[in-house]
Amino acid sequence: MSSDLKLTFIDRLRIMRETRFGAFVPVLLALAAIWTYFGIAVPIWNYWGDSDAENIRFIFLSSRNIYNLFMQSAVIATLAVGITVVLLLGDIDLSAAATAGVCAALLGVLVLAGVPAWMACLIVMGVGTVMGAAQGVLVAYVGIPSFVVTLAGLLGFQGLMQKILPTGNLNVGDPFIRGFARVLLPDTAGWALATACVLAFAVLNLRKQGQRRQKGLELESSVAVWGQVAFFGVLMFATVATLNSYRSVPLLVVLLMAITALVGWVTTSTPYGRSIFAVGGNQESARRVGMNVKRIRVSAFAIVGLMAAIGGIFGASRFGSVSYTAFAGGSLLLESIGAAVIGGTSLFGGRGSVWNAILGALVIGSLGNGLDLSGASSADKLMFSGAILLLAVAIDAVSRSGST
Amino acid sequence: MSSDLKLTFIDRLRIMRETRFGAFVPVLLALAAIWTYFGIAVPIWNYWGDSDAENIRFIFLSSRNIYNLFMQSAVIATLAVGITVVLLLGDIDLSAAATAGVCAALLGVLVLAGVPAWMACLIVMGVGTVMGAAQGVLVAYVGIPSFVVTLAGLLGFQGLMQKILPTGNLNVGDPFIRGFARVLLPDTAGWALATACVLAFAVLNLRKQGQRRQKGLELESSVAVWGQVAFFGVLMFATVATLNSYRSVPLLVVLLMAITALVGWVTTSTPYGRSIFAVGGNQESARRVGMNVKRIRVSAFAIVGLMAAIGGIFGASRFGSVSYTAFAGGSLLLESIGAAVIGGTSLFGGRGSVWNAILGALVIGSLGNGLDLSGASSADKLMFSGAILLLAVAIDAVSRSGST
Amino acid sequence: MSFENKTVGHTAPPPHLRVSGIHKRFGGVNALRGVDFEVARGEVMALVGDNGAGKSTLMKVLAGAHAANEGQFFIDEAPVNVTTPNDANGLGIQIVYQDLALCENLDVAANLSLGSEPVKSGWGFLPRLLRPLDDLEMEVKAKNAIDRLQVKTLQSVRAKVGGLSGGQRQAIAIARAVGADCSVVMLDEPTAALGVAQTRQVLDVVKRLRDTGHAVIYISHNMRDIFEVADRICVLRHGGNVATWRTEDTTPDEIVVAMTRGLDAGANNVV
Amino acid sequence: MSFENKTVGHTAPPPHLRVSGIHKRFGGVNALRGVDFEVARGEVMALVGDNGAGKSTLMKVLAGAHAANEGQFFIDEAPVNVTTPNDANGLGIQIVYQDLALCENLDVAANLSLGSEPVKSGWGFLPRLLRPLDDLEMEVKAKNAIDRLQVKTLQSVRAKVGGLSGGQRQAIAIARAVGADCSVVMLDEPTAALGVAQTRQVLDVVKRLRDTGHAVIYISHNMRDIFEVADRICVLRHGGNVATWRTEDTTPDEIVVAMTRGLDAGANNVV
Amino acid sequence: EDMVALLLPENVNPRWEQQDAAAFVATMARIAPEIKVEVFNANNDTSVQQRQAEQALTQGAKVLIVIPIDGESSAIIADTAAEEGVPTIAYDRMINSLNTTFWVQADLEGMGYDQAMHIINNTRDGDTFVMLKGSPTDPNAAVIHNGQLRALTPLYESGARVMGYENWTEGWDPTIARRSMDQALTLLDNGVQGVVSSNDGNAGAAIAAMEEQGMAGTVPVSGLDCTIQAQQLMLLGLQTQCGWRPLEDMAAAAAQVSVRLVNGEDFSDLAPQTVENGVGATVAYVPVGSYSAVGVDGVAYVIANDASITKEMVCQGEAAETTFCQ
Ligand SMILES: Nc1ncnc2c1ncn2[C@@H]1O[C@H](COP(=O)(O)OP(=O)(O)OP(=O)(O)O)[C@@H](O)[C@H]1O
Ligand SMILES: Nc1ncnc2c1ncn2[C@@H]1O[C@H](COP(=O)(O)OP(=O)(O)OP(=O)(O)O)[C@@H](O)[C@H]1O
Ligand SMILES: [Mg+2]
Ligand SMILES: [Mg+2]
Repeated sequence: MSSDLKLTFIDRLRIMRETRFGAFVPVLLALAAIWTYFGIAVPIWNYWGDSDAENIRFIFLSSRNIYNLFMQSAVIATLAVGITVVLLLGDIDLSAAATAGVCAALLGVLVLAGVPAWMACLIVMGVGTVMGAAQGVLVAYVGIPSFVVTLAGLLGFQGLMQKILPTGNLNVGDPFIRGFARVLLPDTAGWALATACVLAFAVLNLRKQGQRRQKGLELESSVAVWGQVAFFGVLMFATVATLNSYRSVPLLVVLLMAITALVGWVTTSTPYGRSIFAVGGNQESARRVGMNVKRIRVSAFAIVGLMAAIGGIFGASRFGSVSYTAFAGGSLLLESIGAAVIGGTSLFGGRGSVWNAILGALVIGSLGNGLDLSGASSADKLMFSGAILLLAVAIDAVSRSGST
Repeated sequence: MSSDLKLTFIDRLRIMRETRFGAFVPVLLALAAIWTYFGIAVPIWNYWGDSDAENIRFIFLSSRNIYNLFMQSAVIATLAVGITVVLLLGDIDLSAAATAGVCAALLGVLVLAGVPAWMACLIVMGVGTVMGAAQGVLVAYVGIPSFVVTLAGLLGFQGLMQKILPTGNLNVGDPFIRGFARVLLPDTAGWALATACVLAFAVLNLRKQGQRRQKGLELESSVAVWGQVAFFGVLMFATVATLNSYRSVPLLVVLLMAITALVGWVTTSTPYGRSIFAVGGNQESARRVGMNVKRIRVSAFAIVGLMAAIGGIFGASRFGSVSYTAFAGGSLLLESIGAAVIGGTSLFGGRGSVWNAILGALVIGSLGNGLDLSGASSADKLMFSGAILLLAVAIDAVSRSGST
Repeated sequence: MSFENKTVGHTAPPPHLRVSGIHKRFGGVNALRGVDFEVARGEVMALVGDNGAGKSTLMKVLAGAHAANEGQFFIDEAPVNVTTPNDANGLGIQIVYQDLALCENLDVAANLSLGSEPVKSGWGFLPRLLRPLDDLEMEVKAKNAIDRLQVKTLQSVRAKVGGLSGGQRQAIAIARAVGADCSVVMLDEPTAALGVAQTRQVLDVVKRLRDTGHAVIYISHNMRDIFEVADRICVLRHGGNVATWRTEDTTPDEIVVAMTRGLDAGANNVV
Repeated sequence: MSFENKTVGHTAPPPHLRVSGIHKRFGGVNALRGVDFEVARGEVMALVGDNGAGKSTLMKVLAGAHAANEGQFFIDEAPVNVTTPNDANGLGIQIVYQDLALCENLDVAANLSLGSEPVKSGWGFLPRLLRPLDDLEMEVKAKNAIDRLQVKTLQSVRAKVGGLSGGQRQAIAIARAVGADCSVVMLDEPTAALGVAQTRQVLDVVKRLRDTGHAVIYISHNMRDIFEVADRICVLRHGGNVATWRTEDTTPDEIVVAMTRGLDAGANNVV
Repeated sequence: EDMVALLLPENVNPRWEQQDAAAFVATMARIAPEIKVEVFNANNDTSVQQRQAEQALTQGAKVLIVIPIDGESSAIIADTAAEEGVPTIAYDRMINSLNTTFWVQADLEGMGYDQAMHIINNTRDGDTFVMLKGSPTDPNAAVIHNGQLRALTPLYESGARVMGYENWTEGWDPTIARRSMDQALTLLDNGVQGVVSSNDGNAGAAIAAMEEQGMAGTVPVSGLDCTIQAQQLMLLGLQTQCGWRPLEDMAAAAAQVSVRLVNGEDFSDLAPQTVENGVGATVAYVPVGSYSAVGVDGVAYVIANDASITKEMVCQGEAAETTFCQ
């Protein structure tokens, strides 16, 4: 009996999704598609279309632009990581961007008032956490849908930000705060860091494989194990090489990766993270096995508040200023939620990952970055980014479709 | 055995929710709370606080302001009705306001180009339907989450609106279109309409009760039946009396009610509406009993597109102009979704009603209206409306909590 | 391995519904590997197998809820195409799913009519989907159906299904399937959650369906019930056919052995 | 009506878990109207009743999943407070819910450890919730538990529960409850979806639990299983007690009659 | 190939793309056809504007002409550009950075003053005003408002005019302006004799609200930008004033300075004045006048002086029936 029928491409995609690294595949494909388009197709098109051009300029893929892209996506990514955590629960947070705005505004005001910058950072992180947790309490204990609580939060925090910043904006010149976005790691430090990460990743993976063998558990194919290590290694070294070839690795990127790694580890590898997934998958089941669903919910909102505060600090650092439009009034909210969702995190809870949110943020960032390079009119850009967004997510959708 | 223990207030609320009219109770309570606050508490507060005031002015509850309130909430309500339909499916539509904007812009351009106004209205209703349906196709057939499709739609339609309105705004002076918001029913016609509605409601209810008795089905208590009729009657006559005492019933309000009644009837009393609830409750079950889930989804998005187009027409009529900020760029989107959710419609599908969306729109409208009357600063207003929003929905949440 | 010779031969009635070579894969899992199956009108075909043998998957394929990766369908030996539940409905196939497939947000009456809601007459100018529902008719139908299954604790057909007990839900799912107009009824562990009296009723319904010329497929782990109602018993194991027996030619023990260990260890008195 | 005299008297072992006067209302539905119930260590108490009698509701109240509107709880005759599943967990109460309560988005191993995940040692400085999971340990545990219940078709403990068959899921729910450290085990129709061999295993597990001094509550509609494992049988009807019998003093028929028609029509040889 | 980048703040107000950018590109094409111009639009999001500045620098822009969303958050743009040795021109709004090279501006405060004066001149003692202010988060709205207050505060204090109602308009959203006007009319029982509106969108909303009360055309209404919509309303006698800036002059000044900067030439002859900005830097400055267009004559002036607006564009719809258009 031919039980090994030929697998279609979509079957393969679907099987791949099940693996730990496979969940990255759709969003990576989307990213690759966008990069190919902006990085290769557009320049070639322009070159052939423009008789005056002397040579093709691959600006989008230049190391300088990649550096820009990372910096431009950092704030969205920070918020998206936080939002992913509440999305995993099946909740939503519409107030994250406004929270970031309030925290950034507060940071600016505090620094202006002479509070040491590091202490101001700690204070706003605390404030952000409390703002998130307060909304979490309303969701968990009063039972108001998170959409409404955070919509109210959005309104309230917008108002609060206007109170804190009566003129709507403020310069932030403090060197400590500006440092997050300005300080660059020395080239060698970047290489050392990358090497350390790759080594640690390889050792952990191989040790786990060894333990599995010892305990008689099913093994991952060694192709997969080595493939993962190789993939991770190539990614790390390529990133460091690219960034070094322009300036070098910025502190902001390192911090973002470290925070994401921490949140990622907490959500996937601790009892707490497990309970987030359990609540997202089946809240009633989670409650019945004795998990404190309410407390988990509050803590998840606290995390998104904290991440929003960090996003606010990063934003203040990168923008060198705090303004209402950059946070509360702008497109940051939809972009961060979009980043999480493009990463494949479900709005219905129980499925997703913070790493994918980072990739989703890169997708969103690449769109804006690439379109800005292309010089289209603003109406065209809007329409175009809508279309590309759809294409990017269609890959994910098709790889999952029919699995019901 | 004492099986009839005393029922707590929350128990009663919860039992009431189960009845057909009971679902209105929480949002009506919220509305009543807001009206009491702005209509009675604030004037009295101002009166005592202000030694110069000669007499208390209950402006919020004046018939003129109620008239304003209805007109101010009409566009939000129109969109909220449409959005409720997709929310019932468990989907979301972030593009509704942008669709309304595109339709309004197109309407303005068509009328300017000399197309007869009634035909322009039909055309934009068609266009809106197609825009909605196109997004529905992407959601249903390609399987992209509706959040992403409509986020892309939001971007794309914003761009489209800018293309249609290169100058950003346009006067709409056509008397036919302005007529929707300007024409008033004669006083007597208002009374006649109200009487006819109440009579029809009473007759239908009583006939149904008779048929139930005949077929041996469980009867509703006649208190409930007569209570409903009385409640509906009082509501209708009070509304007409209030509106007549200022000017009279505006055509816009009649149209909105008629459309809502139609959509309400379709969603609750036809096989199509049943299938919307079934898909929202359990998509897989609906598919398995042979419902064409994909087609239902597309049609629901078509409905929201159509309602958005109607909202666009109403908006153009009321504002006398079409501008980017009033539709695509403004707060219309979040307010309409908020209205639907405040009405008690679940974001997870399968629970809600379009009538509640109308009440939710009134809640949102009352907030803006009352705060504008109170003359607070814009930051205070934002914070205050967030707080009131929370309170309004907390009633609904508490009446449902613990039911799991 | 070829089992054709072990299934029922010429003496069996001509099959009404027949499938052959059904393969079904979920990602990397091969749930069905070339299954053949048939059922005739006026017969109760039992489908048994260990947990995870593929019974429910086969039912879902027959009902169009899953599309088979490979395989042919025949109704009265004419090839047909079944890829959606709608196709199966159109061919007169009704099914009670193991997981019931009810909508918890709707009431009992609505669930019982789901997908075939009665509409009021006299609105012929509207498309069927937009005619007014006849909800009184729905309630009457529901009440009768529930009464017939003796679910006495169900107070009202207007109660939401979300609040019902396991047995009450199962009764509703059964009532929905057997109430419809059809030629094939498939019941996937229909009595798992039912009480003694209700189980009795369901077995009676199954017999009545057989007597009225329906083709009935009955999945259960309860050997007693199976030997009471089934005419033939088809055993699945690891997603493949083991064999099909006439009920009168076999014993519960033999079936159990075939289910758990396959044919090699089982007896050989196969039809 | 007072049934106290009909329940087991002094000859019975002292109850480990006892509840009395439990009322539970859902909106307008009175699911439990003053139920008394008890179970001792080293005994299997069967709980039977028609569909919708209130068995599952009583179990959920005992497990803290529903808060009772009224009623007292006693553990070893000391009053305790049970309003959340956490309370029940703390008192050593484990339960298999009729609707299983699994998380479909998690894999088998994760579901088996849900709520009591093993963590790696050596991270004591962190709060327990934030220590690293020992997922290998989880997999080993899961594999052993599944093997014990003889669910042979389950290929991998890393498969998502969403893709499992009804029986496989039930096995996981059972494995989760009986694998935990506890004094009371409640099983709500645990074998409804299980195959013959697996049902056998579960009955053996139940007996083993009794022999190791656990208090076991067993809900089922299968009289044969009940008479095989139960020491006493408690009958519920319409949310109230009918009576409690010793298994050796009664017959399946008598129980069925008591379930469906109450005591008036039933026999009178109550303990 | 040299390139300069023009960074617009938003696309809601049509003037940036339609008038400023168009005039700038046209002037550049005339005076320095070899220099390419890239135009970006930030959709009112300061982080987007920063990104666009970075993209422009990546593409090799030699000069940035920035219309900042606000003066503070644009500082980093000038600073980043300076790190690359690229000069930054602040257009219309000042950039509060040490690295701002040149500023060309129309006097917004003065235009606010003109709006208020127009309303004052067309009302009598004791008349009641409604003030529809701009977006509370837009610094320019505050500048305009300050200008209005310069004219109005003395009269309010003396009781010559009465402040009946005032409200900010979040995001310049006409829906909100419309509601404000409704509420003002309700509160004051239609006792409104003048509407000091900060821009044309608010003016249009106010007029729609007054039409419903049959008051439109009897009350003076101010505006800003002189959009086509506003000019039509002025022809119909519904709006009475709008502030107009000679955007072409501004764009031309910016273009000329840009060319000098690209070529590394001195431009001090083009910018005789200097001002001190918010961080104490001295910035070369060219002020550009403004015009308060009133009534049909005002429309005629604007059409005559604004190359981006033609009579055909204004004479559409209802406005086509007016005597001006006939
Ligand atoms: N949607 C799915 N995704 C992945 N695997 C699946 C899916 N559905 C079924 N399977 C697998 O297919 C096999 C057969 O499942 P099926 O439900 O048909 O078993 P069954 O015979 O009905 O068992 P039971 O008696 O327990 O109901 C099982 O191993 C199961 O894990
Ligand atoms: N959440 C709920 N909301 C409303 N009614 C409920 C709810 N849960 C249970 N009920 C009602 O309470 C009664 C008892 O239900 P329960 O689930 O306890 O029955 P059961 O004895 O377990 O029946 P079965 O044998 O069918 O599982 C039923 O009539 C049911 O409709
Ligand atoms: Mg099955
Ligand atoms: Mg039960």
